[in-house]
Amino acid sequence: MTPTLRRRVFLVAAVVAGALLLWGLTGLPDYGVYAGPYGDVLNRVAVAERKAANVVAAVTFDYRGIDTMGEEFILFAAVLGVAILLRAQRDETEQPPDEDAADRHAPATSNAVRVVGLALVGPVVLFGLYVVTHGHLSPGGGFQGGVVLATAALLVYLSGEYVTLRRVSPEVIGDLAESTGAAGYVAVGLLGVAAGATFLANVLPLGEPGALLSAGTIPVLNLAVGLEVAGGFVLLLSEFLEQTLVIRRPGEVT
Amino acid sequence: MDALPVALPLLVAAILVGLAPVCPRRAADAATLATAAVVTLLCLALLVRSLDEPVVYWFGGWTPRDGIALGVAFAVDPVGAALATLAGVLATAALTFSWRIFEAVRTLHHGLMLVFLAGIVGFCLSGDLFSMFVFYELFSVAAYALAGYRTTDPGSVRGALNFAITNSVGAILLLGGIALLYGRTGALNLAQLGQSLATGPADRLVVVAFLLLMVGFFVKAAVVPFHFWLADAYALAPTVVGVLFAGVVSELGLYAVARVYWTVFSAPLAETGGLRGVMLLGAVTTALVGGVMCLLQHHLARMLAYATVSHVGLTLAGFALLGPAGAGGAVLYLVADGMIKGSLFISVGIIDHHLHDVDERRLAGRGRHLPWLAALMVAGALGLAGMPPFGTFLGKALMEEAAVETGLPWLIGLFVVVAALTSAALLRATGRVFLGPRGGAEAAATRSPDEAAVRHPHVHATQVVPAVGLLAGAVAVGLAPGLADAVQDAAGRFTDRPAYAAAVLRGAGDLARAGAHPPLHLVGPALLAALSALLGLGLALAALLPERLPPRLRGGVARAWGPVAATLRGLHNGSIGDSVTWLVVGMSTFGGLLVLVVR
Amino acid sequence: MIALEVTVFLLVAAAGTAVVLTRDPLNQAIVASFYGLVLGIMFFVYQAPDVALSQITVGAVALPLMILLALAKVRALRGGNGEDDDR
Amino acid sequence: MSHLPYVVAAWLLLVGLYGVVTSRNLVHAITCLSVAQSSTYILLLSVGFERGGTAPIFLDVPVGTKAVDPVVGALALTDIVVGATVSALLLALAVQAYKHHGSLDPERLGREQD
Repeated sequence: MTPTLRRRVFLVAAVVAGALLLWGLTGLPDYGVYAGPYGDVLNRVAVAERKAANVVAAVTFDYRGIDTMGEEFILFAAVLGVAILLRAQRDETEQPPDEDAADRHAPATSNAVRVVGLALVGPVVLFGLYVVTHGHLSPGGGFQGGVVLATAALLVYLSGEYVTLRRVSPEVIGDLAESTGAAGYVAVGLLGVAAGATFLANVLPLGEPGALLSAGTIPVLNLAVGLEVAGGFVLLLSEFLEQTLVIRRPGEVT
Repeated sequence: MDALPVALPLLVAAILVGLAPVCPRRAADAATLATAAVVTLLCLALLVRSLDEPVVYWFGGWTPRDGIALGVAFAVDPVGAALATLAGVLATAALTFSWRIFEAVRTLHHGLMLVFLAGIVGFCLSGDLFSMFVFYELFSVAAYALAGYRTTDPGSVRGALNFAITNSVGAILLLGGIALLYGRTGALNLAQLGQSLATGPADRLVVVAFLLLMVGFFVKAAVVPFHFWLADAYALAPTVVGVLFAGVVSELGLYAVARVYWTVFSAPLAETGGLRGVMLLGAVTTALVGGVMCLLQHHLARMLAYATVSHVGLTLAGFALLGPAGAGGAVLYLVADGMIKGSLFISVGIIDHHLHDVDERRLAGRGRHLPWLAALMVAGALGLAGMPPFGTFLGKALMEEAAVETGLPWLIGLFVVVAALTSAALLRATGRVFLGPRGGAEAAATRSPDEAAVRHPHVHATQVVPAVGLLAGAVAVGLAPGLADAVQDAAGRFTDRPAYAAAVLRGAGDLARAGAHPPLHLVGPALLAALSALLGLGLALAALLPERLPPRLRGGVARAWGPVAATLRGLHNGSIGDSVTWLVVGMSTFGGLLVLVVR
Repeated sequence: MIALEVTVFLLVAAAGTAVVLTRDPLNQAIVASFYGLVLGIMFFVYQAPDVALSQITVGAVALPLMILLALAKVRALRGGNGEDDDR
Repeated sequence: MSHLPYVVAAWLLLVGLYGVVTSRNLVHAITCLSVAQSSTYILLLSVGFERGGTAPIFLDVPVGTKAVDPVVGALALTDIVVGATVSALLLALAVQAYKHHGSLDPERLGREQD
């Protein structure tokens, strides 16, 4: 189809599809009225049963923990895919980047930016850790905290310490953190089996709601997810960054 | 331990990737292959256990309270377990095939393959609609990456992009359907959803939710016109991946259509006789478009990709009869067909590996020294045609009987024609490559001049064994004693919504055991299969030796065939925008028809 | 429905439309970041702070960042190839 | 008016798809796809919303307080992760496509006919 024809065909079909959608959507209960039993039951029983103040966390990591395992491996697969695509490309085209080349290509950064950036790293890391470890008590958890932690690594880059980051090799660290976190999730699941219950059964002591050490496996799973997500996003960002930096020629502005 | 077929491959994948820098390649290969084999056995064990009653496994021990599912369950019946086993078998075969030649392989690919397999298995076993979505995305994301990683081939990247974008749109619609159902019922468990909807009529919300879910699965199954992404993605993927793509991924879409229809929608939509017609319309279109496109291909893997589309249409026709007999035949057909296509994909992989090409025209006559490979391809083509003793024969016989019982005997004609089309394409290609004269002037020009000097790599036993093994598996499915009865029993339970709901929500295993099934009439279907194969052979010969045809006939065929071929080729242009546009067109058409028939 | 909710819904619809209509990918990444933020606010209105936090970290920060990096990568490639492209 | 969020969700889905279909730049198309994806977050959270309910976090409020559905929150969390990771993978594919074809225009990803 030519672009014009395609646009016309799409618009006609979209009008019909939109009408169908709206027709079906008006069959829903009015906005603001929650009909179903699922959420109500969980809101009633979850805190007592799981000692997790945050019921969303209890659903995510306990009642429907298998979904979250799947979700973590979706991230895992996507990061692997990005790594394979972009690393293969690098092998095809470029000479292996050596330390000198990386030094030369790193962007020049003013001292002020560098200081501000580095000064932010500490608080951002702390905030990320807080979000990861308090997922069962307050909004947040492994995923949100993991992304925050990954941005801390980015701050190190923005402050011009990319060379430092390279020495630590984000790929190796990222791969390791990501796979450890992912394997950790499955391992916690198997813990339930080892204890004679089912996969992903919450077999650790539950404690009291509101305490940092409560809700059994939920904070442990949050840690695993935090590790995986932080590693995964560091990898994602560094794979794209790596590409840009190694290829960029001196003097070019990105 | 029923979570193990999913948990084990994921755990091994994570460990392999973590150890990638220090793990020797052979160890990674061995661990991956062993894991795939163990998953296959675990799924097989589940299949055997589920023959008596469904295996229901509640993660975290959250059994339902008062009919309300708090957690997520694997609800395993023979149909789901059979598909999971098929995926395991194909993965094992594909990894065996790649043992010697996949030199570019890295541990990361192994990780992706295992995640892919785990996603498929989870999708087949899950009894929860949202978990099905998660596993659907899990194997899809792995598949997008696997489809595009062969970075030396530009087409593979384009194919992967189209695959990923179109299928993501499908996933969005699927999730929209889930949200609609959740808003109405407050449930995600299939059995509970079915219970909840059974009390009401098929109102607008039910119809639109059904539409969204079906379109989401039709995209994966590659039902026309949701199929435009498929050929590039399947044909240009590496063999080890293509075996699974062609063998089981489209089948998963069909499985989900059937599973969700029978567990969730069969009660409110039961009164709508028109639904059968609408589904059959899609099935017939898919079967014919796929068959004709298959015949138009010269790229061998692309030919198999369109054979997949065409047979998706056939299988959908079996499900679209909306009865247990048709569903049983469809499931049997789907498993046998998946193994045959997997075997053919491996054969094409061997050709690619050995002769460095997969274009039928350029390959003409270059396979003369490989008669055993020709035999494998011919056997595969006959399997696609539904010849006994392949399992496809038995599956088709069941579907044909169901079609007659449903009062739609003309469907038999469709089966004959489609089987003839796809087998004709394969027989033509086999004849040209393995028996034909070495290519004419045009082919010689495109071939490298020093081709004679190129050393053909050795064909390893590890490449041949899986191709033979898969064909043997397809035969075993056709010959296993008592299998037809077992399939009909399983299909009876697969289509029995109240029994499924009772087993999942109340753990009640009191299944009405189906009585003895009347013996199948096999002579008629065998004659029809022979007719298909003969038609296919005739078409193949006509394509190979056009000069033997009477000139008038040749001219007539060219005049009639040319415009059809040109139009179809033009539509299948690999454009991402077109693919998504057709998706929306298909959705509004299917939706409009649904609105008309559901009254 | 209270005025705040209606305002947020309409803002989300407008911002999402703006993302699509911004044809230049570089500008689009900025608009998308704003859209991610607005969505995050909408999820706070929905009393879903977990989701809002996710949406803001991913939709307003991580995803636009990846888009920018991908574009930078393409630009670097273009410099390397000496080819031009009509964006 | 009582269905406004549903209308917004449907609108965003179709607008996002319109962007994908008409896009002349793969990166643009991928961002449009993420807009279409975001319609599902809105739809999920809308159907679980309860007027007057608090967030389902019972730290400062006692159990039994009217709260919104926690399940849709968990589903939307998963959905967001899925959307972001698919976008990342697509961006990597787009970069790869540029490398092969020297263009991000989906219309110019040449195709060999057979």
